[in-house]
Amino acid sequence: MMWNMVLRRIGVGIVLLWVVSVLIFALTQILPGDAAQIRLGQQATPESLAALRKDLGLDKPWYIQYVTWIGNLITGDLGISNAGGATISSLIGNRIGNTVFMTAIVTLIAVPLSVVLGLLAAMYPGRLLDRIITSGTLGLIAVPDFFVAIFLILFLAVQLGLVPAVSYLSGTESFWKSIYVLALPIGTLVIVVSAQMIRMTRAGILNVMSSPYIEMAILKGVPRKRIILRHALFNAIGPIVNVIALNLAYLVSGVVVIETIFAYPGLAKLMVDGVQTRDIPLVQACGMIFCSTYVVLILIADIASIMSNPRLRHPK
Amino acid sequence: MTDTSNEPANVLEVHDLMIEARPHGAPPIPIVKGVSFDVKPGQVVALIGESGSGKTTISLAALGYTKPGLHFSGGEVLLQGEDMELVSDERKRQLRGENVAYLAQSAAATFNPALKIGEQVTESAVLHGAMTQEAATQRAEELYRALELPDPDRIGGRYPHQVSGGQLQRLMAAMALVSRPSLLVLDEPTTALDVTTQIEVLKAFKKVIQEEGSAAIYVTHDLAVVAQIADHIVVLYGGKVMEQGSAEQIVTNPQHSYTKRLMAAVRPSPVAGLGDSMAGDHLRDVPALEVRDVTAGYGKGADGKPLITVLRDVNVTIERGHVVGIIGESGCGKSTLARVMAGLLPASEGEVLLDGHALPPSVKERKREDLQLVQFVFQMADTALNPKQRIGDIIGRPLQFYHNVHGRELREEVRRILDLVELPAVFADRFPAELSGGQKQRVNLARALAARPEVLLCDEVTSALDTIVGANVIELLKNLRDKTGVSFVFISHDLSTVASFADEVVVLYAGRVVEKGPVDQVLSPPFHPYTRLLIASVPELRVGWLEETMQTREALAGIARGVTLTDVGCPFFDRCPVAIEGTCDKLTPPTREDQSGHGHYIECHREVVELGGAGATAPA
Amino acid sequence: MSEQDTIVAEDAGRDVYDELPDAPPKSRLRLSWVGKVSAAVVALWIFLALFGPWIAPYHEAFFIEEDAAGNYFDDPSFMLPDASVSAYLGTDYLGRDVLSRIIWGARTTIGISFAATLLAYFVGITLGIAAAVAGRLTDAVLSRIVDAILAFPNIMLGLIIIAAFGSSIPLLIGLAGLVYAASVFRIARALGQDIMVQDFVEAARARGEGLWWIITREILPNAAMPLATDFGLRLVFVILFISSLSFLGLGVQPPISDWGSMVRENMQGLGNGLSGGALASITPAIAIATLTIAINLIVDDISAHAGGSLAKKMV
Amino acid sequence: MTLKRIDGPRYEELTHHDRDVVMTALKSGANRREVMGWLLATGMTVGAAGSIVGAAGEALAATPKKGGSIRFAWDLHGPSDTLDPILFTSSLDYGRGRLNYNNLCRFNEDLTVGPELATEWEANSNATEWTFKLRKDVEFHDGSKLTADDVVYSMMRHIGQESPSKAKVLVGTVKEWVKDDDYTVRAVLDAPNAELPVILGTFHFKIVKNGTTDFQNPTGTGPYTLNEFKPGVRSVHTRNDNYWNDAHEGPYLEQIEAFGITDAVARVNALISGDIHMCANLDPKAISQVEGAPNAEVFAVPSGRYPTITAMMDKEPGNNPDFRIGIKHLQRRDRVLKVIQKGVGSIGNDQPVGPAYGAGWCKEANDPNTYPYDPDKAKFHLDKSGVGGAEIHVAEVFPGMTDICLLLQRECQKVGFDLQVKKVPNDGYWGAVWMKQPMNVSAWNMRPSAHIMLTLTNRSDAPWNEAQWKNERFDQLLDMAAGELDEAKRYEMMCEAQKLCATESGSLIPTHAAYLDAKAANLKGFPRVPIAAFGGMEWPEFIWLDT
Repeated sequence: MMWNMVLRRIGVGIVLLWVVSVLIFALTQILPGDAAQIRLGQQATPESLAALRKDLGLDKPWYIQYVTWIGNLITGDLGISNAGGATISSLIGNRIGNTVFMTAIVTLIAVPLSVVLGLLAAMYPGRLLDRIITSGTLGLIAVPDFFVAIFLILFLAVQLGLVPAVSYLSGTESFWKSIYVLALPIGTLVIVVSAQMIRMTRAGILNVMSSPYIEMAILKGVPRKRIILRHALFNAIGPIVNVIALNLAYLVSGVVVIETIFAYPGLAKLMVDGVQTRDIPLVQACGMIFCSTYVVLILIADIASIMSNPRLRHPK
Repeated sequence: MTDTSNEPANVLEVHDLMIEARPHGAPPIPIVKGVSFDVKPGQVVALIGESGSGKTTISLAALGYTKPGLHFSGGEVLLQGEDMELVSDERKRQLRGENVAYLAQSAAATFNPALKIGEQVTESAVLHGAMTQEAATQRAEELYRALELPDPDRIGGRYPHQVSGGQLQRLMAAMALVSRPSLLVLDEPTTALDVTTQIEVLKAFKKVIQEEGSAAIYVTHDLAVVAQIADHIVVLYGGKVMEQGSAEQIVTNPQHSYTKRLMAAVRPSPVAGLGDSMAGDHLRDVPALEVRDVTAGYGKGADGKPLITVLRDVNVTIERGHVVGIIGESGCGKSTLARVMAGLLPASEGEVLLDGHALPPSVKERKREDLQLVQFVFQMADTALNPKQRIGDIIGRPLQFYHNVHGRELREEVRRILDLVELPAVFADRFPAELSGGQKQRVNLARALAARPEVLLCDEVTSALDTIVGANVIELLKNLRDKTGVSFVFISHDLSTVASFADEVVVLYAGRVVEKGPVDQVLSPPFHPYTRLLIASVPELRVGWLEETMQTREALAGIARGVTLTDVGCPFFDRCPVAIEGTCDKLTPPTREDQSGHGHYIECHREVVELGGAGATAPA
Repeated sequence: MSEQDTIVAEDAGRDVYDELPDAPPKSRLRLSWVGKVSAAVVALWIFLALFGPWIAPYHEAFFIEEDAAGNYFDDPSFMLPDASVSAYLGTDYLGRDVLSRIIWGARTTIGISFAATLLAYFVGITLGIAAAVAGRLTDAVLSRIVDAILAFPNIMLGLIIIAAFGSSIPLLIGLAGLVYAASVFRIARALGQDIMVQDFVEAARARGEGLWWIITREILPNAAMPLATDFGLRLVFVILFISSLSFLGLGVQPPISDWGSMVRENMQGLGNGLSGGALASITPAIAIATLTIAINLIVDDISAHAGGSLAKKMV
Repeated sequence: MTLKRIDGPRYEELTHHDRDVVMTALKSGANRREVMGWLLATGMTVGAAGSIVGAAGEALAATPKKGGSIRFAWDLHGPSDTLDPILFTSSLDYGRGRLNYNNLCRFNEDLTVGPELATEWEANSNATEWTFKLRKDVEFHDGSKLTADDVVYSMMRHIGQESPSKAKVLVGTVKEWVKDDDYTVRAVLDAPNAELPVILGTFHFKIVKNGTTDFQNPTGTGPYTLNEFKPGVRSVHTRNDNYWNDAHEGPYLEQIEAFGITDAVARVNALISGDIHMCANLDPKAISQVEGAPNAEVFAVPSGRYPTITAMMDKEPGNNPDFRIGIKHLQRRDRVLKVIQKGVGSIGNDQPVGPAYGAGWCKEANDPNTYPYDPDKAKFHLDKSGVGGAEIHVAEVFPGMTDICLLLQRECQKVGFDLQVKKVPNDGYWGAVWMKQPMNVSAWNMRPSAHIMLTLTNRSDAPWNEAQWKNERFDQLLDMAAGELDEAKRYEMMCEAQKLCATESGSLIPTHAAYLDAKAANLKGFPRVPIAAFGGMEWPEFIWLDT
């Protein structure tokens, strides 16, 4: 039963990826102007445009372009950038490590932090600690992330000079030095994603907390800590894992603003640049990476919550 | 009224307890208004009353606990001399589970689905340092044995969803007893169970309580159950004690008029001749509704058959103006049968005939006139009434829909119908949430009646109601039958109710009809072994019934195992005391008619004589 | 059996003991003081959104150029608050009155996000309920499309669509509406599925009611409250989404003011310090924060009634 | 001495040439008082002159030192970053090109060209053939010697139908490049072009190694060798110790890292917090922040660069003379300069040539009274024009471009004229909007001469005649000036042309801007060539870090 469900989810995930590929391709087709136009800019002449278009294969019909693209994609060939002539894999290769590193560090900090704070808040609902945590996270959710980022830069980097204002890594830094250099974007992202995860953890736990078995645990004289950690958390794992997955997907694809402000060369900014230069192969590749990340993460979250459900793990 | 006896030896003393609800920003509402009673060591005190009487609230006070939104506002609750309202959190936690333990109504909801049973059972004892994990596990296994749970060595390693409801209820008893509390609080622990299961659980509880020597508070609205288990009874109404005394005295000689009324509402045991049966009367050429060879279930298999079959080869005939009772335990398919009749669940085989013509299986394909003639009354009025619609609209809709009644005429008609179900006309402007359970059930009925049906399908309409309220609804149904002449399909798990209302009875077991016939015939020999078990399991309102019944072989047979629908053989085979090995498990039993000529059929391999009948005819 | 005496209470006679109500009547929704303050804040912003243009000292596009005496300012940008020219919060990077732009911006910010959220609700609920009541194929197709939209990073979708059609207020509304319709779809579908199996819907089906009646009369009224609680949160997300677009220069058209754009365009003021125009960036950020926090607090306040109170009983 | 006055003159804001004059005077032993005297004679205040002499003295005391590494941050970067000179798009590409390669000729601060890889050049009599003598003993970073083959290869990449060169137009008349011997190359032209060396000094005409096709890791002759290049991420350049230029000690720095910080606020903050040393394209709003920081300073080079709003004269409403006059009268040029450009730059008069062109600039053509701010006149003309309203399509092609339009919109509103401002994304702007929408915006960098500037943007047949202004007399004047050798007469002609442009064209040019950048205070030695940011990107071999 459980494995059936898992396999079904994976099947749905694959269908979803196909739908996504169609959507991405369709969206990139509606972009006005083409790479040739953008690349030549103010200096474009009709001849140079035509030459460049032919060069980039932009003169072929859309369905040929789709089939070619999806075929290449399946064989792992991401194509050549329309804008600079570099291979997409090299462009992405330059950045994917950065994105993965940042995502990993932020996750390692934010997830335990959020779960612990969320649990603490749920453990003492309505008390001072809970109020501080809930109002604090609320305040942070409510402010645009770029404001948080600039504020941190001004305060910690410009005023106090504690950490660098740009996240410039040469690639030769030691691990701890890298963390130091990336302190501000890591901090900003931890703040942004934790706020959400804390609230969702708390809400998830409190949701479970209205169950009769929690009341039973209270009546059995089970202490607060154990009620939360043993009785409630186990049953709230599904929604918590889900929100973690969503936030991870956001860290991979949605941090354009942060990458822009800290000049951190990650995938999200690459995608934005791709759109602005009408570098269709690049946009498509980034889109597929982002969407697959989402699909895979949600899949993992789904499977995790299936696994955490004893009803499915141990059928009658 | 105060309890003057105040020996320190009491396990629990409740003095002038007051509890109130404090809604957000509104004046407090008193819920418990000065209640006093004592529980002596080894004594079982029953708190009895209808919903809203405050009985659960009072029982929880023994643990120093109030439901969210409720607060102690006066009096004291002394558990072995310690005031549960005043002790520190630390001490309260210590006392809960160790000195006082709680058993809730629904074990299925109170067991944490994510944790193994063993952990939950031993948790309290181990946490409080009363015993080591090993000792607690061992103690739990002893209790499993004492509670006659199957596979006691390994049941602790299972998850709650892997065991049956009756077993869970007993496991919860083990959970409460594991650290040998001096007081047990049992909150309607058998209400959600089938009668055959209930008797098992009651038996187990009683035995264990006696063996352990602990005192108990037993909360219920069912006097018959109370009579079996309680030493002392406290009758509650509206948060006050109406009467308290020994079980014997309250049952045999109630003093307070409320207690008397409560006693009067208790349904007598199901025996022949209770109802005003109309067998044979009203017979016309064509039955109002007929179910022929219906097989139905859920999910869609590859061959067009359902994945899970719930009903198999069911035949039921509802004559005009008759009340047909359908009885069986939960999961036997009785609600499914009603849904097939209504077209909510299309039968995969067989057909449903209305006035002699076959109806399309699905509600979507049925004509509006056909739908109008067969109305469904759902079990839970709470969920069957749209909480966002006014009563007037709920009742008025069928009138609009089927009969195109509008405006003033509609309002008049709604009033008439409200009157028919004995509700004041002002209710038309209220929302369901503003009504009590019984009132909602009346509205539920009124909606069905508004369609002016020929057949009313009533699915467990009294099961969720308290004794008095349920009795009133049955009275109402009888009136309606007499006034309107509609036919009823009355589905219930409660044989007493059926006995007092139905003309004919159909006994379902595991999706098959095992016995059917006029009510008096079904309730008198010959019996299908299952019917016999059912009848024997209904608690009687007298002290000592439980002990007597447990001696009989019917009850011994009743140990609830999983009810499974088998393709071949008799489904009751594994519980049947008269089963024939090699026959009953292999062959589908024949239908036998007893010689009374009233149309009393029994499906069994045993001859009618063997089942207590005077003689038998071969199946047709 | 029992040695206790029988105790009988005063008996008021048989007829008095009517059926008791099931539970104490539910109290009407009441807000805590935090909720009340929040409601007041939201009300204030809505009031400003509706009547701001008649209240604000200046038009949102007005450049303050002269002092009270009529002399030209050398450089009116990033001025400190100056009551003599009715610039109570100072001026922005171009010398426009910050307070007036915040008041006018309330209209744009709240208007766009409100319209977008409404749109998201309309589309999301329609399709979500349709998926819940319709057959498995419709449900599967709709769900996959919605999943695909959800899989798409919001910003990327915004970037491409705005690049394709140019930024305008209707487009922003449509875009945010589309993005959040996907999430509303999931909620509405789940709610719809829950309600579909309720007995009262079953009753309506048994009666032979059509789909339209079942959706509009049975399902929607019961889904309204949970959807309404979600509405507030969704509104907050839309506001933040639009301000992210503003950050990337894809927000509303100048000189229309919206809070996100104001934070962004005056951000240099932050670097210049409080005396150099930080207010011009901080105040719209505060405006966003007050609105979104207030909405969240109201939602919290409402849902505090719904659950979690058991947690307070832990000892 | 011809000391140019600039608003609030400071030593740093003097042109390189003028600084040299002051510097040379001090070096040659003139005392402070004497130099002060000369400065005061130019009309400068005592305070200003004092500060200049003081700063010059300090500058003199510091001599370039070797060592240190810097980071420079551009505003735009992305996956289209390239090291292929013919595809250079952004100033970041230009900068990287200057680090890695050399040109045949290089710009001086006065926009004349001097020798670089070519030591000398000459044209035939009618300028249809140019011969360049190449510097000997120049080595590429990979150790190979520079020869004529490399130059011919590099130059031929700009020629032909198929060439994707972005500077193709500039050398459209060059038919071919011929190798005469190993150190002599010859350009053969279809038509005369007297300014070919100037063109060859611009950004795209870098010399690459013969046969290079992969520009991921190209070799060059430039002052810094390429270590690492990731488009849209960064590049790292280390000092070329084998650099051919013996005229100075440079290059001085160990290593230069180049990358982009798109966000203007973040870029300034990075400079102030010391994470970067060069911050390109300083937002004028940030001037006060940079000035307040002890470790950073503004680096502004006055130039002829300008933003423009164009009403296309072949379309409604630009074809209506009253509309053009009306809208010109609504320009608050002083406010644009003061509020948007924070005073860095000079007031423009709707024609492309500004004071930075020096002798090429016609003062009379810049008479602020041509179309002064005058709402009444504006209203009169706008009413008379019968034009009901107009719409400007604006992209942020120049810092503050949108704001300039907003100021204009506000003035229009005052006289009751409905001017809509429609902001469109930068990407796609040049292809879809510019020279297509009736009113649009653009921005121009400074060109080597007033003549080139005017020819490029206003000649009737110029492909980039954005206003579609067609005036025979103007074209005639340009042609005449090109052949005129008499300075005075030539000035007369150019002046008339500029006046015509100012009064009749559909372009609104409120100001001429400076190249405004910021840098670490201890980073010194920048030349000030006003054709691009950071002194025309001529800095790589000159700058040094004062420790």
